[in-house]
Amino acid sequence: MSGHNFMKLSFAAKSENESFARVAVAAFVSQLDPTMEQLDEIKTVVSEAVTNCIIHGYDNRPDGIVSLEMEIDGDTVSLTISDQGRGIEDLDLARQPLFTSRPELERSGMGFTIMENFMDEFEAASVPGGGTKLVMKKRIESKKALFN
Amino acid sequence: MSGHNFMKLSFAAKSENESFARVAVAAFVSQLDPTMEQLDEIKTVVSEAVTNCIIHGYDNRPDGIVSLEMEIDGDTVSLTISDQGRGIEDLDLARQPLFTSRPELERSGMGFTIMENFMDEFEAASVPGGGTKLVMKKRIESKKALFN
Amino acid sequence: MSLQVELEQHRNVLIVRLKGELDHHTADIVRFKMEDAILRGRCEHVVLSLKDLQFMDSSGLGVILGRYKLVKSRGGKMVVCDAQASVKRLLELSGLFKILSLHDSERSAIASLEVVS
Amino acid sequence: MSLQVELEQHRNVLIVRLKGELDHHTADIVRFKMEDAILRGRCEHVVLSLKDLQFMDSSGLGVILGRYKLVKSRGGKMVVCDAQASVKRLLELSGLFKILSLHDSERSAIASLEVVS
Ligand SMILES: Nc1ncnc2c1ncn2[C@@H]1O[C@H](COP(=O)(O)OP(=O)(O)O)[C@@H](O)[C@H]1O
Ligand SMILES: Nc1ncnc2c1ncn2[C@@H]1O[C@H](COP(=O)(O)OP(=O)(O)O)[C@@H](O)[C@H]1O
Repeated sequence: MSGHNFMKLSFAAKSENESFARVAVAAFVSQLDPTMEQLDEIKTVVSEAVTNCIIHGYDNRPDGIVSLEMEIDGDTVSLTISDQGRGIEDLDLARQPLFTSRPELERSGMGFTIMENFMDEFEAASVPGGGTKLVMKKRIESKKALFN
Repeated sequence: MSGHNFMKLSFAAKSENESFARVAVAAFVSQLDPTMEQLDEIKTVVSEAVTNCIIHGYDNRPDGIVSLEMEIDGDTVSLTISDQGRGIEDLDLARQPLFTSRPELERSGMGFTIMENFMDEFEAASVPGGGTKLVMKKRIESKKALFN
Repeated sequence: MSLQVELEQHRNVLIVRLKGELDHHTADIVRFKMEDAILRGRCEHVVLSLKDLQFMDSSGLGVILGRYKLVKSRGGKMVVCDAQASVKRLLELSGLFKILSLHDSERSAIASLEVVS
Repeated sequence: MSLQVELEQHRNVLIVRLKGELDHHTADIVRFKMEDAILRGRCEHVVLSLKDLQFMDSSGLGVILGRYKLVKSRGGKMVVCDAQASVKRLLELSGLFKILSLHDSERSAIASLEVVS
């Protein structure tokens, strides 16, 4: 029934919007009838990526804008989350488990590890001073997808 | 705590996205801690406006794009919903209770009446062949707003 | 599916229970299921039971009005029961209660129809 | 508030019940309330009771780790109990169970601490 669908969302870089982004993404992906586990994974990934834009990209400046795009193609969800903030100098270092540039904020350094674990495909691109963009995909094996 | 916040959302003109739009708007406005009644009213308004974009604006063509913007300013929510579809020739006629151009689709002609009733401010602008844009406001009298 | 339609025949009355959200997207299934039951069944009257209807917009009004006309054209009556606050407000605002009476429960809705017939 | 922190003192054990969603936005309140209770109270150990924690991301891991270090620096222990599937998966993935043991219930979590002290 779904076949193809998309949505684009952008919002102020405020921590209140972390839960908003999770709810919006969960509502959109629910069209594919995912399992609870898959839904939890996607919500967690969104939370990690959006939080990173807010904390690391914009240093909590609420005039920053977080962008989120979602596409459904058959049984696959693509998720793109980006900011136009400070960017990342060394992506390989940033992606290492437990690496964080902000230990004083009690960051655990597990954000990237969690995102890579919970999604099937994961790509990160960043321009220091220009911003960061994550593109991720996940296949949803739902009852609906089986019948389509 | 909120003070000012905004989000922009756009999505394919598919009927599946009507409930998605309601959930997204409800999640965003819940920051203001609205009453159940106010939340229901806003969800209904969003449903009316988005459905109109899909049915009337785009004649159910799923390549159409529905745009939704929301802004929170103190205790007031602004909601802008627009399409770039067929537009409306006679806005005064369209806004009349029970008027519908699509009785064969069992439209009730009550969409505009409901939106005007449930919001505090309502403005419609339309360009035949260019699209339709609704700008609406509602004051949320929440416990939170009282303390801010 | 975000809307479920439960049908139950009670003598010459069709009870239609709507659960979930009734909007433009889900209106078709209500139209189809009610039309089918009214045309094929032996029911004269319809009770729309809305206790578990969490959301409804004007697309719902349209589909209810359409079925109302069908039932009426066959000489039957249609009544509503158990509507939640938000649904009730919408039915009131649209003037639907001028043609559909509202009852507290399925029992009293059915009773009102049995007096009629 | 989308996160609630419930605190209960049980002899030398502080029970912290988290309800709702623990993310970057709600981490501050957890940090503040736990810090306050640990520093002012007479508790040695902490039980993190997560039965009603519906969501947690890596910001939650950070705030838990921070409190773990504080408790440990004061000679106490911290254990977790009753975590839901998704929260458990995150704690597993991050290796937190190497330093925090997981228990089925508050009762067994407390029992494990009483043996220790
Ligand atoms: N959107 C972003 N903008 C700038 N830097 C980022 C962004 N996302 C991640 N980073 C950098 O990558 C590091 C690792 O990220 P992550 O694994 O999510 O851990 P954490 O958020 O706990 O620090 C961060 O500490 C930060 O330096
Ligand atoms: N976004 C739109 N694009 C084009 N026409 C519209 C749009 N919204 C409303 N209209 C016109 O205004 C009329 C009245 O709208 P409304 O009160 O919502 O009733 P209904 O949707 O039931 O027809 C519609 O029948 C249609 O002709």
